[in-house]
Amino acid sequence: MLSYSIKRLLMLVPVLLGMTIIVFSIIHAIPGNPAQTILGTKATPEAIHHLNASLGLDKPLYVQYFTYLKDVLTGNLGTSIQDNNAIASEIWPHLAATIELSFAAMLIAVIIGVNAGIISAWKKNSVVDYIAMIVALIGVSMPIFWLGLLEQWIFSVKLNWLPSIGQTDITSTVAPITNLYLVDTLLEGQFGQFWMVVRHLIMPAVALATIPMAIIARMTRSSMLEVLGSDYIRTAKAKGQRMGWIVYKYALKNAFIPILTVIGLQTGLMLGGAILTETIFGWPGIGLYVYNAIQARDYPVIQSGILIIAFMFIMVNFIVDLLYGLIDPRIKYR
Amino acid sequence: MSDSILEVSNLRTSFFTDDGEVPAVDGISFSIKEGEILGVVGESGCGKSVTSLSIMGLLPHPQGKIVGGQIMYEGKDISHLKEAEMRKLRGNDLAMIFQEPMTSLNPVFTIGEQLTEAIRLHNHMSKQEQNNRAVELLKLVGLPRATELLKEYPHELSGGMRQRVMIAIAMSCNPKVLIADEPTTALDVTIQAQILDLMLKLNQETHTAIMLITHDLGVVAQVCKRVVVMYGGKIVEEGDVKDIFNHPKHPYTEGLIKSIPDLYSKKDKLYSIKGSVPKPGSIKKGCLFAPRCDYVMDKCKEQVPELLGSGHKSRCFLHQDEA
Amino acid sequence: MSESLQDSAKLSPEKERSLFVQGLIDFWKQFRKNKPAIVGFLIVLFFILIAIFAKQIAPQGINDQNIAIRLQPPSAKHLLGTDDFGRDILSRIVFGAQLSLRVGFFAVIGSIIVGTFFGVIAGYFGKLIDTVISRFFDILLAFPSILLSIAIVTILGPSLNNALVAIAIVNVPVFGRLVRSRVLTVKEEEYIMAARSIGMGNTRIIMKHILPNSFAPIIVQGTLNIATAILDAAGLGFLGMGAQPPQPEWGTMLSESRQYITNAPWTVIFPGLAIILVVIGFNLMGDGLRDALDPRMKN
Amino acid sequence: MSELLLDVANLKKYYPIKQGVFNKTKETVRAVDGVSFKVNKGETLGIVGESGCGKSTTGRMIMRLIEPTDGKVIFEGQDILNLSKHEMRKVRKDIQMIFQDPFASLNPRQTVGQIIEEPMIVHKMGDRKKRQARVQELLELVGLSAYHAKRYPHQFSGGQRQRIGIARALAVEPKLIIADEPVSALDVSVQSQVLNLLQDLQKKLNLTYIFIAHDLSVVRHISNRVGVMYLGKMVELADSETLYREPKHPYTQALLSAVPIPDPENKTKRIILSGDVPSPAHPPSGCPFHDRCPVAKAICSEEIPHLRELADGRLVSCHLVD
Repeated sequence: MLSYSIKRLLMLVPVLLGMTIIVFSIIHAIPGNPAQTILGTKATPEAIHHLNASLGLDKPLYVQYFTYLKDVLTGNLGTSIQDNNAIASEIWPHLAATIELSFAAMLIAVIIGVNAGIISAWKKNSVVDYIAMIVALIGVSMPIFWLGLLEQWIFSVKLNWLPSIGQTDITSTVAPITNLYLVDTLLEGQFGQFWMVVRHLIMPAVALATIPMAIIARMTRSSMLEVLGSDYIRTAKAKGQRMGWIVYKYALKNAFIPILTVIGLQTGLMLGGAILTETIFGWPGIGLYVYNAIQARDYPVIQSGILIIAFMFIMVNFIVDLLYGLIDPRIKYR
Repeated sequence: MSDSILEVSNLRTSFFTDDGEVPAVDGISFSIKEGEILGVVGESGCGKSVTSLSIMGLLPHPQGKIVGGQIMYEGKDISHLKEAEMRKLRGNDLAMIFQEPMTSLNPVFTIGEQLTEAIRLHNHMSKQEQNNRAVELLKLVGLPRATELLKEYPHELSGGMRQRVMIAIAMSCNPKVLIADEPTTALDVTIQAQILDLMLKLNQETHTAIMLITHDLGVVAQVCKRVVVMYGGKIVEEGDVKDIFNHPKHPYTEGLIKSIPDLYSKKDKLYSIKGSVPKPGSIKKGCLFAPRCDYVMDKCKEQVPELLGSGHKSRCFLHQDEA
Repeated sequence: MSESLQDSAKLSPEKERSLFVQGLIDFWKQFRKNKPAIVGFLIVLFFILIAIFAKQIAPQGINDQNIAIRLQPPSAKHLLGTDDFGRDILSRIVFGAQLSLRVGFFAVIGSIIVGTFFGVIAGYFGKLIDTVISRFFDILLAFPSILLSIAIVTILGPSLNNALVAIAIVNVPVFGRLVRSRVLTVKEEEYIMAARSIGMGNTRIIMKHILPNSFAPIIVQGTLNIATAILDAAGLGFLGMGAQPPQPEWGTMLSESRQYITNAPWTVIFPGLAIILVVIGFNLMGDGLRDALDPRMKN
Repeated sequence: MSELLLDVANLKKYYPIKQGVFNKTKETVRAVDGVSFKVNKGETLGIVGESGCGKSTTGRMIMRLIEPTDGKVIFEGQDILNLSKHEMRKVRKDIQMIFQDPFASLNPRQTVGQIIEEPMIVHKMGDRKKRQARVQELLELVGLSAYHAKRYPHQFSGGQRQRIGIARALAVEPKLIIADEPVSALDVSVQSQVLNLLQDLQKKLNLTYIFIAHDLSVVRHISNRVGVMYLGKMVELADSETLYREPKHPYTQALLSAVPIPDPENKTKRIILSGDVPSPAHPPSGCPFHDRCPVAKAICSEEIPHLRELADGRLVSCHLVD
């Protein structure tokens, strides 16, 4: 198991390096003069020269890359062009907001998706199955930015049930400890504020959860159906075991291996989807941070945002790989 | 026939597919006596496995269905029993082992978990008692290192060992009938000999009746007392193993026996049955074997013969008058 | 079995081609049984026809503006209402179908061609070349797809065509991996062993044996990916990184009119419905194709 | 009859098992470990053994579908292991293979005609017309009909597919055919049809067979000489009459006695071996069979026995046989 984990960890190295190369090239692959592109056509030659120097764009490419790599490894993500702040110092609150949102969304997606898939497979071709699968089909086909807009229109504008925008009410602030607001409000014992944060979280989390939930439900169903048709399930039935027990205790563990893969992949999709959701709901996460940077052509921020999200995605998949080892006893011997 | 523990009469099982109803088992009757070993022989698609799944109530749902006949277990018809009732019999009175030992055990649970589960289902025992019983069972089926084995996963075991574990699971509640569906087909010859030996031993020691389903006439000849030969969802011949091998009545049985190469003497040319096994439902009229039969007569193509005879029965017009 | 063969097999050489047709008919029979797939197929067909005959169908031009009638609710004259420039939303959605389908088809075809090429090479030749290609796929797949598209569009500049290119690039590893694993499976089949034992060369084995047997999953995945490509293109459009106004791309339309959702919800609802409908169509069709083409279902 | 066609000498296939963080070769699986035998023109050599004994690997190495780790394969006087890819292709015309699984060994997307014609295209034999005429001829030779050429494999039964596989192998007029479990996937009633066909073809076309199978009765029926393999090694090789009448190696004896005989009167005492075949990654010291051998002596665990010729001409690898 340990050897397996170390091996997986070592396999991450080329992927992480490749990732930095791609992120690094975002600035350098821009046709023409990057500084010109960043500053726009009205920029003075001095300003361009200055930016070139400050970004190190006047040095040979490989030197620039290694400088960049060294910076990233030492936690230096560069400075924002908009406000000249060090990106590393301002990125955590954004990241925390995205983690909170994604985590909530994934929780919704897994709990509902897995159960819907199990019941669909168990009661194959029943009304429940049909309804679940139609809902799932609509879910995978959903443009989540559209769903977000409709949610806002119905639940905020028309019904006035939920706040339409932001992570907190404008009038109240949460004193940041970890910057994960749900945790912070609980740590401070501010249950009213906790509830306020939850209310803000519901709509974006549901919007973000839609596609993964649908995909997980479909995957669970097909994976479950395959397991339920296997020889060892027949063995369990031949023992005289109850179907409910077979499904939840016995088959789920087998079926969960491909489901886990999907959950890992969907986490990445969600981190990407966050850019749409956060834009719509004004959620101050890393997606909105990147979106604003794109609008302002703040390339160092774009780079760093993408780097952080991709890094998180890789780490999630790494954890998923390790979880395989826990579920599947055969994996240790591979 | 009062000592028969399981009596199947006129059982018909069909599969309902997109192309309509396909009869897989078409009116078969046989019985298993207490403590005997009955062989059911036939080639692929003859309905022998479907018969066993029908008895166990394990037909694939919803395609497979028993559409007629009775399965009497200890005098009670179990062919349309409620699932909850059937569960009490399964694994307890009726147990089953399958062809593929590699896939019949759940890969993500230990041998111990899977074995004690079977024990726990039909008995009230403490954890310790369950464990003791599991160890006892593993010893019964001739597996060494029983205590350690309980903590191992199926992939750490060889095919032969897994089949022994499957037998241990099946024997866990001292079943009255053990249905073994091609239990040695996936195994090598020397391992097959071990497993057959074990099954004979268990039959003698525990008096569990065994219904041995196989395509291998050699296995039947060595293990069984009585034999049922199936072809196209019907029983074509039934009788004592010696009668069947020495004086086969049905041309199909005769052809099967003649087409096996002999281990001890070399024949110049093998006998072979012409054509191939028909798809279920493809022959609508007459004896199903007629298109492949060397002795085919006109009426074979029109009418289906009855299974007739006393003791040694056959379903062939050549032997109808012997009844 | 053999009898039925003899009955139907008295074929003359001219009828040789009809066996291929027979294959298509068999496929269609499988596909037809799947009602959801037919629904999907009809939805897709519907949008394709709309895109082809957009000029004839659309009541008005793409950019016929009339401020006097801005943000009007659906009426007999404007079935789906008008937007803030007084443009007919129905007409814009009809023309938008051209853009969305174009992005979907061409992005996916691009990724299939490139992905298949690398996938076959990696899967068939293995060793170092496989490691290099697979690692490269891993790196591309390490980015959430929409994020990578954004990164690429950031480099190329925002436009519908660049969005198309970005989506195509992002999907290359999807097909690359699919084809690679398919090749690895097919390579181990006995008929490939048989082909090698005959003395057949690599190119012939790949072209004649491996590719034809890898086709079905590519088509299935391709259909499903058209759905996600359309969604991603709309998402990029919504973020201002895809089609640019006044192009009637559905995502772009949503982004233009999102501020009017309170007083003119139709400006948001209908473009979104168009997206979801066409995406459902491709998803249903892809699922149906999978069921019909799945080799495990055969025999 | 006794003209030498194929001489296999000390053939080996080792697979390294890589493990751990740095993919170090921790152990070696000796799938085939020094197998030698000769095949004469016109005869059938049977190779039997249980799964994992290396019999299929041996067959595939002769065709270089798997590259041997070591050894010689001398076909008609030349060592084909030294041939270049191009030269090897020519040899492939002379050696053909029939596979086990009649469902997997035919490309499902080709017609039967294309399948049978393909080897001729690869070896540039004749023009299209001649090839198609030959396809028809071959189909009839294996007991199918000319019109079957336009059908797809899935329209045939298992036995018929195996006939197609045989026709494909015959298309290039090979001298040697390696048949790897050609009947084990077939029903009993169909199996004998295919065996008879193989025998008829051998007489008609003067073919040489290497017949690899696990079914001892089938091998006996078709072979002139039989080799028994265990754990990557040949343990006994003899004339089939001699071998089956009086097996010398304890493994051969056990193997033969384990075969269920389709005769209820048969009361031969069976030798039941204990345990499983050891993993080829950890073969026992000395004789590979000694840990399961009912008559093993001390020497068996110490020294590896070599295949040696006995007075009656058979080859046995056992310390205890004279």
